Amino acid sequence: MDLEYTESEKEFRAQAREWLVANVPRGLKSGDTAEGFAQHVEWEKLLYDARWAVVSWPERYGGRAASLWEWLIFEEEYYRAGGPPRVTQNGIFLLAPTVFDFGTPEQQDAVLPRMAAADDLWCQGWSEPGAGSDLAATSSRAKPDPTGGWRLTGQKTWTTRGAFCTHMFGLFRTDPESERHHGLTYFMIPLDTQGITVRGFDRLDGDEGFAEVFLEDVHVPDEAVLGGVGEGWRVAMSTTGSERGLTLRSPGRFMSAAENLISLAQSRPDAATPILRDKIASAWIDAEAYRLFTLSQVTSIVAGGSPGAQSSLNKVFWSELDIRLQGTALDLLGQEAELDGAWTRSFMFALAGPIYAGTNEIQRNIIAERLLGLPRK
Amino acid sequence: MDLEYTESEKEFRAQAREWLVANVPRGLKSGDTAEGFAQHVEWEKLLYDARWAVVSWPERYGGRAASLWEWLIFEEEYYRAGGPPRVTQNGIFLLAPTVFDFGTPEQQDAVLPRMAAADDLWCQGWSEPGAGSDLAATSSRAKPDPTGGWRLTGQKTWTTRGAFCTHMFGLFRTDPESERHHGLTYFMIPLDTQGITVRGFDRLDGDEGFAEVFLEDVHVPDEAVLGGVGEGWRVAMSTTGSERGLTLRSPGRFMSAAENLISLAQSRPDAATPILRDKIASAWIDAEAYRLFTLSQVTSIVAGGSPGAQSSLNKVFWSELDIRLQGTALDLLGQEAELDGAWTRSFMFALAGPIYAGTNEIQRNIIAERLLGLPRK
Amino acid sequence: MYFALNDDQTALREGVRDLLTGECTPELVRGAWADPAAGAAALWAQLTEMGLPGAAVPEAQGGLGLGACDIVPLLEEAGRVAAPIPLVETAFVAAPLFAAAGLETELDLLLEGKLLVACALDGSPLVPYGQFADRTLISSDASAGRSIRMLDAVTTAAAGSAVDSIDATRAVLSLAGDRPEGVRLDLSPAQATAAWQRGVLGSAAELVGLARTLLAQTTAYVKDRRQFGVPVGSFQAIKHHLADALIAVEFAGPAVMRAAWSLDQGSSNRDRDVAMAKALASAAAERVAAIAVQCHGAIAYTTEYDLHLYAKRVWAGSRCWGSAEWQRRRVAVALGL
Amino acid sequence: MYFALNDDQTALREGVRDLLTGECTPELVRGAWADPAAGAAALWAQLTEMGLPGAAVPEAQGGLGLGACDIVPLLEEAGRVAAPIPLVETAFVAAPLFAAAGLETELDLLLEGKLLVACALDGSPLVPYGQFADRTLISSDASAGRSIRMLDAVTTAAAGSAVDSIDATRAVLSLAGDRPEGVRLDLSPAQATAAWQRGVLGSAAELVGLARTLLAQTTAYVKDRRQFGVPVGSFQAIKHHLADALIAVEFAGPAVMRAAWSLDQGSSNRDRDVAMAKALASAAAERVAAIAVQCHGAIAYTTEYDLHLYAKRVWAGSRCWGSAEWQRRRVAVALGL
Repeated sequence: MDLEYTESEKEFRAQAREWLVANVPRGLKSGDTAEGFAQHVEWEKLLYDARWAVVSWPERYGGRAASLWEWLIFEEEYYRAGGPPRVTQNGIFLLAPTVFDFGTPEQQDAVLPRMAAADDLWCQGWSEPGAGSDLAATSSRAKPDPTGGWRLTGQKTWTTRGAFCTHMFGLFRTDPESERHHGLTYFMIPLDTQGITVRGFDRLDGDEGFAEVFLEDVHVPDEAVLGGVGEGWRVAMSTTGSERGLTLRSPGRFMSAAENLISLAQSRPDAATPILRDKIASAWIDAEAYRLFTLSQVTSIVAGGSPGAQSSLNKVFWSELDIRLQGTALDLLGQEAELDGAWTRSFMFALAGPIYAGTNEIQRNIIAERLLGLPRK
Repeated sequence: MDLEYTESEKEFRAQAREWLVANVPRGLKSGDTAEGFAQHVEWEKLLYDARWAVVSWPERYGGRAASLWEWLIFEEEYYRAGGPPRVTQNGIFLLAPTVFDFGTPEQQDAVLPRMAAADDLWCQGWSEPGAGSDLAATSSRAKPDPTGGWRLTGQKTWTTRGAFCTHMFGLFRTDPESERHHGLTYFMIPLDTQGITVRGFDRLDGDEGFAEVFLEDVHVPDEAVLGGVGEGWRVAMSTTGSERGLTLRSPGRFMSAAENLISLAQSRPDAATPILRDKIASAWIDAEAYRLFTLSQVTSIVAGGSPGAQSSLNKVFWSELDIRLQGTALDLLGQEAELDGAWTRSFMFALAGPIYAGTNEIQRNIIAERLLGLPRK
Repeated sequence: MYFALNDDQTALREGVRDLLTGECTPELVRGAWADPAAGAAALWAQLTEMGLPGAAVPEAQGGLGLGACDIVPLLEEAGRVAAPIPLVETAFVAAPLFAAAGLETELDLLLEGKLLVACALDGSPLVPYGQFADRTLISSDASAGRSIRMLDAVTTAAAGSAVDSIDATRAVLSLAGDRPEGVRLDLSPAQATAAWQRGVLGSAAELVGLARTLLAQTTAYVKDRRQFGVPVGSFQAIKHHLADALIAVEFAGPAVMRAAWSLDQGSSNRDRDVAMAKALASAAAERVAAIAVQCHGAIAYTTEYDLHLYAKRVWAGSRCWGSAEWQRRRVAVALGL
Repeated sequence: MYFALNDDQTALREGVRDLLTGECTPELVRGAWADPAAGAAALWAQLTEMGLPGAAVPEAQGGLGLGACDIVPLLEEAGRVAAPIPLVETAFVAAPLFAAAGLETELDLLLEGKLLVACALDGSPLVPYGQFADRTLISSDASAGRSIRMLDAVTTAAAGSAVDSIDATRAVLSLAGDRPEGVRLDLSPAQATAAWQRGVLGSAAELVGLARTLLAQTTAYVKDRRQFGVPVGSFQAIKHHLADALIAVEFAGPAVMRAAWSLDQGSSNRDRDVAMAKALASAAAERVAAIAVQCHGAIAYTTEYDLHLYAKRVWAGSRCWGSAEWQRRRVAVALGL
């Protein structure tokens, strides 16, 4: 047991903190609106220029080759400084790990630096009408073009920030005879390719953050395939592993939210009843427990382990902790909770946590079947 | 809307209260021990002699032909006066409704008066080793005796108070070729019949309240069959309907428990933190909500309706309310909760609520499928 | 003992339900998001034809003379369709208050359907519907029977500023800083308290109606929607979510009706019963809204789908007129805790 | 940063686990129900051979000189087998206290495995294991560093009466009325507080161990048990219950280990960290016990089946050393709430 960071990690923290405190922008509009997205991209470029955009990546792609510990430290400092949600996250946290694992050196060189620099902005094309958490129900299809490359046709939906992004990754059925998770292939697609129509639509929290993406006989080159034809399911599972695991929700975010909740209570002593103080303490305890669980997980990963199905524990825990935490904030706000403010938006967004990246119902199945060994049927 | 009882109902309440306050015994041992059971039978006989044992039954069987409203009133008064749990309840509340519905006049005359008088003491033979809530998995069997009547062989278990009772009712497979809920027949069996062995065993709360009942080529006459050969499933479902419905858990029990919880809190002001006071208020509110729900249900039954699958709402609600209520009492008791006292025993017993009479998982399936119409598969 | 609506009550409820189902469609509610005043006016005109403004006003003063047991089912119907209108405030809180206080001008206008009323009864600076209401009732401690004051629209507008609710139909005004005095209503403490109780109860009824709609929409959705080759509603986890939702609604509903009875009877427990009703209704509506979102999945998140119209009304309204926790504290006090 | 046991700690833990798995069987625990003193003595003799009585005593004073990070995993192992013995009280609370207070006679006896210690540290009249303990530590406010007193067995027996715990192995004594003075230990407030913190933390570790066993037994049961023609564990509702149980345990475990680290480091947050550990451990154990009973069904209710040995230890112990709510309140205060 050693729960102290090294001197060099402390130095890394100090550097990150200093830069973030000086540079984190205030009052950006939501990154899920057109205007806010542009503001966020500007911020992401600033991050990149200072080499804070992708700290864990190799230096040649714009990173600092930071360790997992340093990445956790950076995330803590990022949220502590009030850094806004990353509009590049679907690329950096979902696509990039897959490109690192499955991409050719040429693909890595082509995709990663532009992603880090926020030159290419990636959205995910997982869901289709009629297939939400059921990725294997993909019906969008791709067929080989006789002159080379592929022809893609189909429809993706619930694509977060799809109306503002420049590129999309997603699964297409390359074997028309196949069913379920067989015969799928993972594609990376520039959204300005001929035949693609993107239609943004409004989200519950008022932002136009969703899009439908229609593909009609869209031509992409062979290099658009990531990880081999027909290998899409395996490749995608690797990405959803990232999505559910450590990378999407670092503990820093919830620790920061819990601290903000404590501040909110301190600013409203009359509203902070003993019952709410108990809930706030619970929220803080849970955020801290999530951090500690993550530290033990990272210890194991650094020693060569793999989180595997354990990441389902993370997903369920942080997503439900987030709802409790944000809901407690609304209770503190009382009638003011109905105003369209940061806490209420966060609450509504938190309700999506148990839905996206594999519903918590599916995660609990995974926990029971893969971690506890209960029978599938 | 009229939430007042009539003058005659009020008079009924006053009579019941007067008699109960004067006669309810104090300090009986648990009815699930041999010694306590004998004490309880004595009390049940006293109740019967005063015609309070089966108030809703016809007068010729020892009742008062009380209306459903009067029955609710009696139950409220019974628990308010601190009346002990009824060791006759499996007979009176589970078997009797079935005998009223399916019994021949001769069966009714033979069974009901002796049950009401606590001369015959009935236990239920539902569960078998390997079949708990899955009644259709019954493997105990009955075959016709060439000389008339039936020969029963098999094993029943989890039979509450089986070691102290005189009679048992349960399902047996009369068609050896049948599966699941086909080919079952409902039998009523004196436990002193040759070939029956009863073995009591201890229960979690320390009482020896369970029994296994072994049947080895036990002969019973044709009159032991209730509701027709091969009709057992339909007949049993009628009984489990009673078990889950209004009859097993009248609101009076929970209202009384909630009042006792309030008294406990008042007697321990230091322990009654704001959080516990909130939980106590919740418990009282839920008990009251259960009473009100029941009143609207009885209104509908009196008007000719049938609770049907609605009784699953009752079962889930009262059983989980009971756990919250008893658990809050333990929180009030603090470290003293570990003592083997009334509240702690009630808590442990309450944990059985979501298990017996059809687990709450099954009840929630029923609610979803029959009340909301969700697809079975 | 008869715990059900009588024939007249049932007929009235069905009449209002038919009207609202036909008129207060999701499209009308969406229209009210764009123009709350116009949406409310259109619907109010329809309800005025049925006499709803005067529902709680004595017949001698031109109303229908109905009691809480008659009106509460109608408010539940209004909740069911997320009626974008201060119906509780105008018809259930203000109308009998105007009658009691002898405010004839206001009463006449109200009965003619020409007056909508907003309330800031519980000391909050926020006034739902304040942006377009013709009168605003204001009190700092109505539950304890303190005085109630009334502002006209001009004074309210001058003293307040529009703020964004997550439910745009609520057209919330914020009365920051010093509040104008307004006109003090000539009421006994009991009348003021009763007005507060009607507001709490009406709000509870609307929340139960909203919860029923959220549950019905979700039930329909999970029967239809297929994932992994089967209807989503065939998964046990989804079944159990919806069973919990139904339980929450079914055990809140009777408590709301009982509180109506207690008000009509002037029961000594009416304050406790109203508090219990709101505590259960708020908790049930919040629970059902969360379950509805979860069972829908991503589609719950788009404003093109109707669900958010009802869910946001719950999130906006569940803490008004006393949150579940606040109301349970009232019950606890009534129980001697 | 390295959040895992080192090789020595792992080896020690495995040694203790092997011993306890072999020795502290359900049969031994059942035996302790019948004769708690004999059960405890039998097990204590085994653990003494491994040097456990002196685990937390400095090497200079004849102990193993281990820290909380070394010992807490062993206490979790003791919880896992429901060891019917005041191990936390004797080895983790009292032993280092005797060493610090210079109670050489008691320390020597304890190190030889001849002294078992009970605690009534949190002001309750109840003394678990008080019926057979050789010494009883007593304090009214140890968490705040108040004085700790010690009673010998004769004085304790004279002042107390045996009461029935739902877990008979705990042999609870009740000190009703005036308590004997006993011997006041010569301790600094910090030493007294540290003793309390070790008790809380040790209790949390045992609860996590109990929860792991309850979960493991239930998982095994639902894989095997068939209902409706399939294993019970294939039903989604059961899967989700057990997933929730695993989550509760997995997120409590690291918090307990971190509190051990905070004690060893003398962190300024150690009181908060210990409180958080116990809050999570109590809540997790209570949750898992309830889920275990529910997933077992009726068989959970018979004392012929082993489950109750572990579930009752949870119900008996989860509120000792501060309930989850009480500990959360300490955390809240530490957070400035």
